[in-house]
Amino acid sequence: MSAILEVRNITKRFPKVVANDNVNLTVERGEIHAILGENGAGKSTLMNIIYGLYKPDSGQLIFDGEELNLSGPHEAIEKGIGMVHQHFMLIPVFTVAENIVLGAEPKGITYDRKKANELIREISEKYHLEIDPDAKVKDLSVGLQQRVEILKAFYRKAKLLILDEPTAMLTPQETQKLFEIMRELKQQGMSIIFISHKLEEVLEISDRVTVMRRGKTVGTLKTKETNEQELANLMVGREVVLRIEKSEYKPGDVVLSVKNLTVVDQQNVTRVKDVSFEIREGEIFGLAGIDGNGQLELVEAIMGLRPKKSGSVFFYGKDVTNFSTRQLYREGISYIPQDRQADGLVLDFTIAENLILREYKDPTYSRRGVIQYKKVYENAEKKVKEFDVRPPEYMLKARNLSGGNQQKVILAREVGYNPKLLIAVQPTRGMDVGAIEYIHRRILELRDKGAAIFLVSLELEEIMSLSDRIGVIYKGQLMDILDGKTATKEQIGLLMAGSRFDKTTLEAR
Amino acid sequence: MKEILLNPQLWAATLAMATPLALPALGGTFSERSGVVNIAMEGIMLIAAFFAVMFAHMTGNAWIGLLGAIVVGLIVALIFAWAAVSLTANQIILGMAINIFASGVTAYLLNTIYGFTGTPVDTPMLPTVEIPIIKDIPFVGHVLSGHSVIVYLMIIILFISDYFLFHTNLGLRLRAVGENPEAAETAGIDVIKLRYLGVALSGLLSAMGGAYLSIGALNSFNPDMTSGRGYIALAAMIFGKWTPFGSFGASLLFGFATALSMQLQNTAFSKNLIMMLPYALTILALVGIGGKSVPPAADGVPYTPKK
Amino acid sequence: SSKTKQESTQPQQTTEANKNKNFKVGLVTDVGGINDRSFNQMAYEGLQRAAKELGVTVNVIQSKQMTDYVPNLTNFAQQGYDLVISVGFMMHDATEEVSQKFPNTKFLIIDSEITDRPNVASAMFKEQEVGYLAGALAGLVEKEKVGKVKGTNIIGAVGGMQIPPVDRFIAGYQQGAKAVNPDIKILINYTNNFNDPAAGKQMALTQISQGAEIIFQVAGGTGEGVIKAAQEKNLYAIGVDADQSYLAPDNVLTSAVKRVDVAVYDVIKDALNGNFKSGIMYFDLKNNGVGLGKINKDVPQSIIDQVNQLAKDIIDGKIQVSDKISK
Amino acid sequence: MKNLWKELYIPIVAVLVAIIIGSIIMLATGFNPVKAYVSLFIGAFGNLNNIANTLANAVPLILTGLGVAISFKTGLFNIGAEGQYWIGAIVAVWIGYSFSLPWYIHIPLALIAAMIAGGLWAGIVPGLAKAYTGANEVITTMMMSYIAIYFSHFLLEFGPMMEKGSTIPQSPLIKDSAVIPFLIKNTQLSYGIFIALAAAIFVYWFMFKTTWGFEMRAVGYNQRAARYAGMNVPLNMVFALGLSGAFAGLAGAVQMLGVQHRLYDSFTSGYGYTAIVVALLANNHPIGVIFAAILFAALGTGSQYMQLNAQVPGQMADVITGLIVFFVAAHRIAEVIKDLLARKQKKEVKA
Ligand SMILES: Nc1ncnc2c1ncn2[C@@H]1O[C@H](COP(=O)(O)OP(=O)(O)OP(=O)(O)O)[C@@H](O)[C@H]1O
Ligand SMILES: Nc1ncnc2c1ncn2[C@@H]1O[C@H](COP(=O)(O)OP(=O)(O)OP(=O)(O)O)[C@@H](O)[C@H]1O
Ligand SMILES: [Mg+2]
Ligand SMILES: [Mg+2]
Repeated sequence: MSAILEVRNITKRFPKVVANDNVNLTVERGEIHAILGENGAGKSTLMNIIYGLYKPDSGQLIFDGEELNLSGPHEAIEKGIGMVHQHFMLIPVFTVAENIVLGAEPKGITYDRKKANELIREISEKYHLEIDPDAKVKDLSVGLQQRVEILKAFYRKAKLLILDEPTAMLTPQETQKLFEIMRELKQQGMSIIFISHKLEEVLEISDRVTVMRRGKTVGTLKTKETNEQELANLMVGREVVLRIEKSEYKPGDVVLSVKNLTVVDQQNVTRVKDVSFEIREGEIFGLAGIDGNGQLELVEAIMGLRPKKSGSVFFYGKDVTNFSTRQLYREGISYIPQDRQADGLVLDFTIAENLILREYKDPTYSRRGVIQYKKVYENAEKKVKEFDVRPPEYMLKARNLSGGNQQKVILAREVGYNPKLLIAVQPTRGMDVGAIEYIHRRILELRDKGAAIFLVSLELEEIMSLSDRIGVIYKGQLMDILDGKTATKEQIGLLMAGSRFDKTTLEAR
Repeated sequence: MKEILLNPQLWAATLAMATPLALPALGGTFSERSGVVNIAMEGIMLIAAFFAVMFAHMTGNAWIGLLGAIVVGLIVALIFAWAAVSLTANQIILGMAINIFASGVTAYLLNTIYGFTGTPVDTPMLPTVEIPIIKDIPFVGHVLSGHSVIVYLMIIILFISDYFLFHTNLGLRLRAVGENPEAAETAGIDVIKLRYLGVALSGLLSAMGGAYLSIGALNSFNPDMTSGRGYIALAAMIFGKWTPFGSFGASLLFGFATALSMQLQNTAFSKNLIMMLPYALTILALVGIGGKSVPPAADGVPYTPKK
Repeated sequence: SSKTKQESTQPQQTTEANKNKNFKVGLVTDVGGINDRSFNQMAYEGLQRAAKELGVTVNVIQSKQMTDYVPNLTNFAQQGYDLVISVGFMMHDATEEVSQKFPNTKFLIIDSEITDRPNVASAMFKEQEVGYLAGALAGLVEKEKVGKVKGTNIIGAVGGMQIPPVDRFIAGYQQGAKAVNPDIKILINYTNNFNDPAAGKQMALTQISQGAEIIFQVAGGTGEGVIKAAQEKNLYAIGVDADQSYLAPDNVLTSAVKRVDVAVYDVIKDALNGNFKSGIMYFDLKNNGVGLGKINKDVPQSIIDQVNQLAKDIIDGKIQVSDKISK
Repeated sequence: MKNLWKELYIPIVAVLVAIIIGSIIMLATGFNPVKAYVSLFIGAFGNLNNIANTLANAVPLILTGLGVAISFKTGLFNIGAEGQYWIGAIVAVWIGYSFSLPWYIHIPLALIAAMIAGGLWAGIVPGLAKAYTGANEVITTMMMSYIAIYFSHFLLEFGPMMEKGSTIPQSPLIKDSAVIPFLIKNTQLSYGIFIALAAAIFVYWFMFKTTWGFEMRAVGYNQRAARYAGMNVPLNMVFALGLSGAFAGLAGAVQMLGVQHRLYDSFTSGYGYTAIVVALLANNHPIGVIFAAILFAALGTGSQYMQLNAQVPGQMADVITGLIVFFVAAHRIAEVIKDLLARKQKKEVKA
């Protein structure tokens, strides 16, 4: 039997780069084929070509034995190609069902909501992906949104399913669940292309791996015959340090102290319930938890971005409960928000301007209300070099940077001023191993200089490898605080799911 | 005051003044739901108002006049769509350009075709409709019956619009395109085609609004006779949160305030202060109901298909 | 022989025609533009008639904004136009300014008084006089319950904006109606717009709902809606500026005609023949500068006679019509 | 050189297309397009006086355009510059005729008061409503615009600002001490042009060089990021709308003190609406506003002259203006034409 998909000599140029340079790839029937590559290696571009979104400049696609000449995604869908995009292709104000059936609604002129819901219930049962078809997508957690994306592909009865970084925003549990589904699909004979930056995931789920670097395919390996280090090296083209060495834990004074903090949202639903913890100098305090359990509300309340219902916050013993965001920054707090594009950057500002987005009123950069652009550019030049922002042109708009480099700009801004406390939410989301390595190194450097770090992440791996102490949050409550050295994945996983394996630890606190 | 509110003419005028706002406002709902801000509605109304008279007079049939107006309105809308959607030009500038053009071209045609005495007196008008039974109910009859047929068409279109936008597959797709064209495209939807559809519908309904002014309420064309209704319709649509019934409601509010200011002019107040009423009431209502209205996410943003 | 005759007369005609052709008249409209259904349009018609009948060269600039007035008048003057016409009181300041800079150019301004310039003529209309007759006619029709009127003894006037020419019409209307029918009630409304017939129609319907049976429109394009409303409700409207009886022969009671076209034509003719006179020229009932248009067939001769008598009295100075509206 | 051509050919082709289509229309209706366009150009730039009048017409457009650009740049859609212009004009004229002061106090006082008034008109109702109830500023500024115009009718039509003893609804003339003198005799160009240019430079400096401008732009581009960076978003919105209104108000004042010298009863000035197009054509850049305003002013003065010298009726001038603006916006039509030509060539080569 022939392969389900053959990619032959595909080339795709964009104005400034060759995104795909003579790419070849074969996906066999019923296999899970992983594709690895650094940010910007050309993975998504290739997938978009297979899905009919981009037209290749040259090359051929053979799908299911016939040559494809796609005029758009609708044809790809018709042929049986489904794709879950790296960036969600969802309409937040639509319901789950509307999102799923959009473009392939149940026959008729009228939108048949009943029928649509029924069809969705069917497939969601079949694949064990429960979801409420009438929920609005904007009210769903990221994990559930991911689920909607996957259901969208299933609904269209794909023979080949492309998953472009589906796990970037999933919790470990959700990832495992996705893998189960993928295995089941494989059993049923479906072919899957799986893209991820997480090597251990690739090793766990795939049959074969193709590695891309700078638009070219550098090789296809059998998963069983390779390992993390080999893949990482192949990807980056050099030796990569996968495990970062952490220096000794030497906690100092208490920097941040949160006492009995409770936060309710606009609908008066309690999001954070009576949370208390402390972070000390030279310490990384990791907050683990499944997405949507109050992490964001907690951080935003601390940062003065959200009203607190009760409780107080102290910074070096000073009551900062009612400080504004700006006042908190002035105290020496830095903040890397979760969503770099929506919260962290003004995409239409230059890199240089984004680097002073908080500090523009600082006497270093402005005098009597006039910004000293010479100083701003000097600073930018230095930071861009120091943090290896590529391309190193600070007059470029942030919009024109890749996501990884956008994150570096935020990092440069927040870490670059030597804060006393850094609050980092999901600092490495969607980044490749090289970039993650870099960011982690900077965070550890900061800790070693004596700063306190509050790390919020959905990646258990990240929390466990960096944190000195780990708090676990579930439904707005801090379940427990564990020692970073001794805590196990299972322990944390259970707490994240809401079961207190040891009540005494909690009460003793 | 009670006397004024009990005057059926107040309510009849409300409906009559609301109609040429509601039609383009409904049209704008379609266009903006598909992601295109159509300021050109003002100009399309004006052009349609002229051609409605021209075709009606030429053929002696007001219905053909209406049809002709709609065809011309569609043509202008499609030209706008071509530049705004296919060439991704700035929608506001384009709209303004069309409005300047419309004001000039209609006055020019009026002069060259009809001379100074204006459009012919024997231009037929669209019929008015007396609703059986209702027309004989004292107060209600005066308010609801006896309007131009376009008023009733508008009501029917209102329901169809709501149904179309929120209960049909095509409506779903149209809204998807205005919310997230990229997502729509990956779902296999032709974004460009649907945006053309949205703009075309706004052209069609604006044209009807224009025809209402020239051969519905009257049987003549006057230069600039739309007097900014296309713009106010846009405000009504925003006020109505981009929904058909909301747009209609806002148009009614505006029509009511205008009618009320007409009734109040002969009272002790300065007439010019009273004429502010429609505008002031609109602001008050907007602020009062917490006027937060969220436009379709991709409203006004040109989209270039990826391939 | 006919051939020779032609040959002999032609040169003479040509020189005459040349002389006229070399006489250049420029007309600057105010921002209302030629299609205002009011004085700009009438002035333009007078100009066209002069071009056709006198053979003078004419040209028009329609001002887009108020700041165009001075440049437009200046441009005509600079290009050697013999007579430059400003239409509307809004151009008063501009005409004053430009006429001072170009003392050799003659100017005519419509609807505004400029008295102290030897090169400026002002054409003023006694709209109040014809307004008076229209009002008297309406008052009598109400009083005697003529034709479609039921006798509510309420009449109305719908003005465009509250500007002097409009108010003069309405002032006369008020006085005329009161003079023949002291108990009559007169509703006065303004639409604040000269180009919104749809609003004019609703305004008229509003007056009708308040009992008005005859409505005088003084609102340019907006007024067409007033006439339409009267037609729909089968009552009466009174036209303005031009004879508007043709718009709805059954329902237009009469029209208060203001012969801006005649004024323009006459001044052009005078200027062409070297008879240009500066200062204010009044156009009134006496010199047929204003007058009633066609009177509706419903109106009995007795009423027409009474109105004609009033006209005579005004012409003879027995009745003085004020140009101010009384509250 | 080649690069410059690359930059310029698209707008140039766009204008050419507009000119060609305009020509077709003129030919079809019996006018000489060459004569028309020549007089359009001469009318706009043909001699010193015409240039002066063009610049004079550009002054209110620059100032209102700046106002609109400020609001657009900060993510707000102030389409009520027309009303703010009227309010500024009203206040400036009132101060102009009510007080007797030395000119160096009188003029600045009138200008500043007009700016404050325009700023409050936009900042108080639309600004606060937007910041605290989320009321859409498109509606509120538009409505406030109509209210301002009726307010001026109220003042002038037998109201408190009507000239005593006159029947004409206009204000008294402002005192000589409040008049901004003409720069070139026999034209409409006053020293107001320098105020407009200075304003453009000020706005450029303010928006791009000061911390306040930085904040306002940040809020405009990304409210959330601005809030996360510790900025006060509602305050910036109110201030942005206020500043926007202040420049529209200044436009009214400069026009009154420099050109009209009194307030007339009118429907609209039209500046507030043209300003929107001016700002957008300039991509909301203050310096670009100057050029976009001059383009529109040139089309305006030129089209008046075109009526005079090519006998093209005023309405046709609007038609052509509309076409030019349309094709400048739809400048990508140049690419379409290029593609068409290329395809044709290919076909020919094949054949
Ligand atoms: N729309 C576009 N226009 C221009 N260039 C693009 C566009 N999309 C992608 N590119 C270029 O193509 C390259 C490949 O991008 P692509 O998105 O395929 O990378 P990727 O491998 O998916 O990266 P990641 O792992 O971060 O998702 C990018 O580095 C970029 O230079
Ligand atoms: N629409 C576009 N137009 C021009 N350039 C683009 C466009 N989209 C992406 N690029 C370019 O592509 C490069 C990579 O973009 P991309 O979003 O794929 O980054 P990435 O490395 O995949 O980021 P992420 O970490 O978010 O996956 C950037 O350098 C950017 O300049
Ligand atoms: Mg990417
Ligand atoms: Mg990618």
